[in-house]
Amino acid sequence: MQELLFAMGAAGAVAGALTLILSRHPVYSALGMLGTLFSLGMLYVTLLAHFVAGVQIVVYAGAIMTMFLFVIMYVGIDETLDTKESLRFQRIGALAVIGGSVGVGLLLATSKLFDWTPGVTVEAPLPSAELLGEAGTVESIGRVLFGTQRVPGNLDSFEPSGWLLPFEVTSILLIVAAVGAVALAMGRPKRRGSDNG
Amino acid sequence: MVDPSWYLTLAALLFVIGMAGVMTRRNALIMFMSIELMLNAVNLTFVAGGIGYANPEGQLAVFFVLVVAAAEVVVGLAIVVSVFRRRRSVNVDDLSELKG
Amino acid sequence: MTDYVWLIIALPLLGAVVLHLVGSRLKEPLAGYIASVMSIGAFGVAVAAAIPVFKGDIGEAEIIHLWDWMPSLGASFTIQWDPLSIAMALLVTGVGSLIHVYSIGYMHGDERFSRYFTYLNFFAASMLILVLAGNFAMVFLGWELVGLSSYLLIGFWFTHDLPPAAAKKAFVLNRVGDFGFLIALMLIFKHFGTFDFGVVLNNPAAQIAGGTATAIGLLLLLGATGKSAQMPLFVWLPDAMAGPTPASALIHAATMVTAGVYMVARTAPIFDLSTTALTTVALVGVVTAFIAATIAVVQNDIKKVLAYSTISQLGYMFIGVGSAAYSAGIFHLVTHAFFKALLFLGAGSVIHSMGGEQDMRKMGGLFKKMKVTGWTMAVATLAIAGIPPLAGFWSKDEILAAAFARGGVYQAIWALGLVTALLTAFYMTRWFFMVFLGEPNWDEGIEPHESPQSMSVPLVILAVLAAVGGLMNTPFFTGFSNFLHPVFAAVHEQHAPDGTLEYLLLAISIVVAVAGVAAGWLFYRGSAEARAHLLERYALRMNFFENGWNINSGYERFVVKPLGTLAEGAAEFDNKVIDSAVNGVASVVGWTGAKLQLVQTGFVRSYGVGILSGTIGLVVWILMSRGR
Amino acid sequence: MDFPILSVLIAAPLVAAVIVGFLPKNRPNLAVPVGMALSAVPVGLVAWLFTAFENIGPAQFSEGKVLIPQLGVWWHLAVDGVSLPLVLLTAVLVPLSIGISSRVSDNPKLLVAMILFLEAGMFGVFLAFNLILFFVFFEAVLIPMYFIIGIWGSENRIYAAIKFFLFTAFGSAFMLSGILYLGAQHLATTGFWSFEYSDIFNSVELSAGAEAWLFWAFALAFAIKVPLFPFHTWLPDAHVQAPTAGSVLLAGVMLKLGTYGLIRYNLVLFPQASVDYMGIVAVLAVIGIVYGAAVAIVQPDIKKLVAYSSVSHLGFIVLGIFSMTRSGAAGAVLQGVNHGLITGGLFMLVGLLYERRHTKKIADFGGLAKPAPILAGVFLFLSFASVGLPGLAGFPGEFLILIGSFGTLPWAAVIGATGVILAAVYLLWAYQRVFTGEPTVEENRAVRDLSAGEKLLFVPLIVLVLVLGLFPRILLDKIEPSTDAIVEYVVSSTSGVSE
Repeated sequence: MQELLFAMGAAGAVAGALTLILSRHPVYSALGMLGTLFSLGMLYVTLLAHFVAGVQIVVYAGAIMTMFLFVIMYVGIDETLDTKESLRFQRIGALAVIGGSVGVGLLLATSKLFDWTPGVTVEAPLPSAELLGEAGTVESIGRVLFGTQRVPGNLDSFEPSGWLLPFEVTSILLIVAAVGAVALAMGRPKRRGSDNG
Repeated sequence: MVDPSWYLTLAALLFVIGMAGVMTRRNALIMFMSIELMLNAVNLTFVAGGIGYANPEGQLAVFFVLVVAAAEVVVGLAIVVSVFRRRRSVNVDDLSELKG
Repeated sequence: MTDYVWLIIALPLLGAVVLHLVGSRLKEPLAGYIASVMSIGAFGVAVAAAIPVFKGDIGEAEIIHLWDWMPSLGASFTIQWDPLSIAMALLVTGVGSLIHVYSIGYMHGDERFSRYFTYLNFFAASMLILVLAGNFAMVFLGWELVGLSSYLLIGFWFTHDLPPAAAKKAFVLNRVGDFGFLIALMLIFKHFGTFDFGVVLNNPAAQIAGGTATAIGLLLLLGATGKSAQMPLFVWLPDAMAGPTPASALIHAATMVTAGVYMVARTAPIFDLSTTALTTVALVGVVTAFIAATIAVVQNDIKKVLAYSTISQLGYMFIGVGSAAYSAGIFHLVTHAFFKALLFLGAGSVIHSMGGEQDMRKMGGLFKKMKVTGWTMAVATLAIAGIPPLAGFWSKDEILAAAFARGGVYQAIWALGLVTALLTAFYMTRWFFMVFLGEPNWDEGIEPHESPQSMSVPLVILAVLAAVGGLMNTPFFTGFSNFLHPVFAAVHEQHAPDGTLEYLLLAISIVVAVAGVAAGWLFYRGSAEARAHLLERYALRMNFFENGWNINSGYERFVVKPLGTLAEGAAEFDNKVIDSAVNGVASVVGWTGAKLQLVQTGFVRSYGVGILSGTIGLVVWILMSRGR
Repeated sequence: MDFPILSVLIAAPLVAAVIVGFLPKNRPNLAVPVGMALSAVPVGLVAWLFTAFENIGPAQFSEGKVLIPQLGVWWHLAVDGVSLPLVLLTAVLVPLSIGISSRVSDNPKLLVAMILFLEAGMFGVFLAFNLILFFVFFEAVLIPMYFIIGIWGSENRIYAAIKFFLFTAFGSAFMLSGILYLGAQHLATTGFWSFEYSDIFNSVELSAGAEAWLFWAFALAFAIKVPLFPFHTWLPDAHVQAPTAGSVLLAGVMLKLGTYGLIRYNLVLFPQASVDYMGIVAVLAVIGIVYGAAVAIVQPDIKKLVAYSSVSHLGFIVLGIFSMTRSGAAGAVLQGVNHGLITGGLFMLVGLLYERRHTKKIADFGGLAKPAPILAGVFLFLSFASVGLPGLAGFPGEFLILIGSFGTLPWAAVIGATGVILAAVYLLWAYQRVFTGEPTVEENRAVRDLSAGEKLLFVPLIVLVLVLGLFPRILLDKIEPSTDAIVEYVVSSTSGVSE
């Protein structure tokens, strides 16, 4: 069952990704991307990361992709670019990079140069589904993120986790990004003499 | 239960596809989406790794990546929009003023 | 007791400063009066301070310390008041005062009248610093300052082309000499650790060997040849005649040019240690004396003849000090100052009355128009020619006698000196004849007249001195030598021979002088045509002499031109090689940058390839290092 | 704590620069007089410092505050006999160079502020007793000078400014690596970082090889600054292009940064290497003397001529430093001051000539002594001072150097002495061509003589040149204890100097 779900998700994700990079029309690309995101959400479910899966669907597939589509529509859906590569060596370089990374991956997969599992041996039994299920819940993530109250209701027993501050700081990043986006995209009055295209 | 290494392999594959997209596509929006794809691939490794090590902090990392991705998309798309306003184009090859 | 002698320097210096600051606002003669008063005042102070020494109240040299200059070198402003400096100070202030007074008349009407007296006073002060100095550093100070004042006075009429060039030439050639002086100073400091006369000149044999003494002596001689216009650096002096004539009289005849002689005499204890250096001094002297005399014979410029004659006479002084007859050399220095200053002032008087004309061929017959000048010049001519009992005879004879007595190579020097004496008598007679006797050859509109009293009075005074000045040191009365004796007590001084030989040499000198005068008289009494005919026959050889043995053009060809080429080459080298190397480095960097900037294509996707391949490279590198 | 006179000395010009910067925009003529008035403050401070200075060897008025304790970087200022004369020179030249800029029409406010900023930097270089602090000041002076040349220079100013900047910065890079190495060595021997001059002097032990490369690293930086042959080609370009004030300060003070560094750092920190290589440096110095003079002779441009004469004179100073003799070192410091005054004055005159005739070609001039006798007189006076006429300032230093170097490097002294002849040739020849004769060109006939204000600028120079010529003791008494101590230390702690 799990294997089947994984196979379906994986196939969907790869297909969407390929659509993304191969289709000439950006809307198809966006749809391909959307497919990949949904597939990934499904894979997260198979990994028992339910909350992440939910966030993936809502934020990525819902918010971010909507924005992409917005912009695609704004700049014009008929905007198709010539597929003929204009930069010399660009394709060769890309191929080399891709080939190189695939090669490195294969090398790593086949050789024992590098031990991937420090701390947990490969032979060790995987954690039980219950434990894992526990790990994927909102509550457990909330614990990791914000800390725990040893005695419920007693604030003195609260033990903050190290993640709290960084997580809150990300809000600043988001605000800055929002302000920046507004500043950038807001139609500026054209300054005389400064517009050189 | 599927072995996490399968997930990792899938993530690597998606990452490479994203790389290919960044390197070969000229449409700024598609490049952006390719980058999102790469970020998602990384997210997958985090989650799969977290499961592999039985550590919920792997999932936690996803949220950070998510925030960064959101910020990046917001600013990046704003840039694309303002560039498009000026040049009527989202072809990144047209934007080579920073040539040495 | 005599610690007020600093006034001797201070008075003319004060005059120079005052005139420099307010001179342009003074009415014409006033500046001259101020300058003259300062000079005469200095003379008065010198006389007052000299009296105790004359009386013999002061035996030792007096050292008056004023202030420290560079204490670590033993260089200070120190005055040494001993017979030698007294003689020089009296000479400089005395003759100087006469020339100051004379100049009031001569420079009448010049628009930079006061500036001239500024320079003249400044020169007097500089020269006094030189002769009164108590250490080598201060001598060098005076040595250079007289060079400066000489520069200023030669180039006084700066709007003409010739004087500035001559001034520069004089200064530069003097500098060549100073180069030697400077190195001598370095050697002195290295071996003595100080510049103080009291240390260096007090038994130098204890500090330096003969070789060092020779080196110091020869280097000092190089300095002296520059300042005293000796071979091979004498070429500046004839050019220096471009300056005002009284300045020539003071600087380029009576005082500054004798500084080299004074220098050798002052450093006698060092020369005493080296026969080589001493003999070289004498040889330089005699060669210069002879060459300059041959040139003087054919000059037609009234001042040029005197200039070459000065060089020649300075040569005599070098023979004197080079023969270790120091007091004889100084004696000739003094008498020469009298008659040569007189000659120059007389020449100035003539030029003044001829409206600036200097070519002797356009003179003649002036005796009738200018009685005072004529008579005084007659005295001066006979004095320099060596006719007894005038001043020049006694001093020149003493030098030649001392050289003869020294024997060896010095007897050859004596012989050549004698020939030079003959030439001297000849060319001075020629000079006198061409200017004062014979037919007038004046240009149209020139009305020769006697000069004003301010000019003629100094002439008369100098004429008296030129006539009787020699009597202070004769074979029969050696007053001057005795006076100087304390200075040269410690060195082996050469004296003229005694007895029969002395009288024989005296007789030879008289015969030579008379013969020279007679030859000149015979030759220039005759008709101009006959002379012209004779001159034509030897025109080629005459040219050689007239051009001063082509020494000037030799310098031009073998020194100035090559140096100029070298300098041009250096400039070219600087531009083409060094600067190009610098710019080359810069352009290599620039080229590299230009090549490297191609990597910056401006295409985001290319950067993407770069970033990603770099990432892969990093991953591989990490794995490799992990795997090891 | 005592009054921090040295910090105040550095701060005063900075404050002055700010004040000048806030002057009203519509009154540009105010900048120069205000700048001059404000630059009188450092003059007063230095005068007080000069009188309070004791004639002893070690540094005085030491004041310190730690800036970066972990790295041993201190704000440490002090003054000794080597730096005091140069501080004095700086304080004197700055008001003059501001005054000479009164005809600058293009943003004089900024120029004056730059000059004051430069002054603070130069004070800092001379007073710093911490290697990092020294380096910071050493580099900081480049910035205002770069702008002074680059903004107010003549046609080719950008080229000259960049050449000047890159050339000097190139040398400094080597010095910086040397400084860092010294700090690290201090860490290695004592266990903590320090760039304090005294710490490095006392506790860093260097191997012979390290000492050699450190010597050259520092020497290269200073040799470029001096400039020593063959690193001198930035100088003529910079001088010719720089405005008058720039030339005055460049020749007057900035070149002395190099010679100062050679004494303070190369000699003291690397004595053995200094002795080992004194011959090589002396050869370069002597080449510089003769070569600079020879090139100066044939320059058609009067400003370039004076610039090359600096190369020649600075050769003397370096020769004096590397003679390893007391008189050589004392003479070198003294000559630094004298050259600054004299050449600064000459550059001021050349600037005035350029203002009047808008040319620097010697051939365009001629006969100027007639319309402008005072200008000619001052030029001649300074020329003779530059030639080294005894009684004027140029002589005592040169004389001490020659006498000193003859003790250890007789050949160098003898060849160097020919520079004395050549100096007379180039300066007097230039004087002859520019000032004497009958003015032939109409413009030359109309050249204005010095105005009252301009005369005033030269009065302090002339007085100082005379005073230092006749009473060099005023400075020598302060210089000699310090230089004697340095030379004695070098000679006693090494082998190979034979006097």
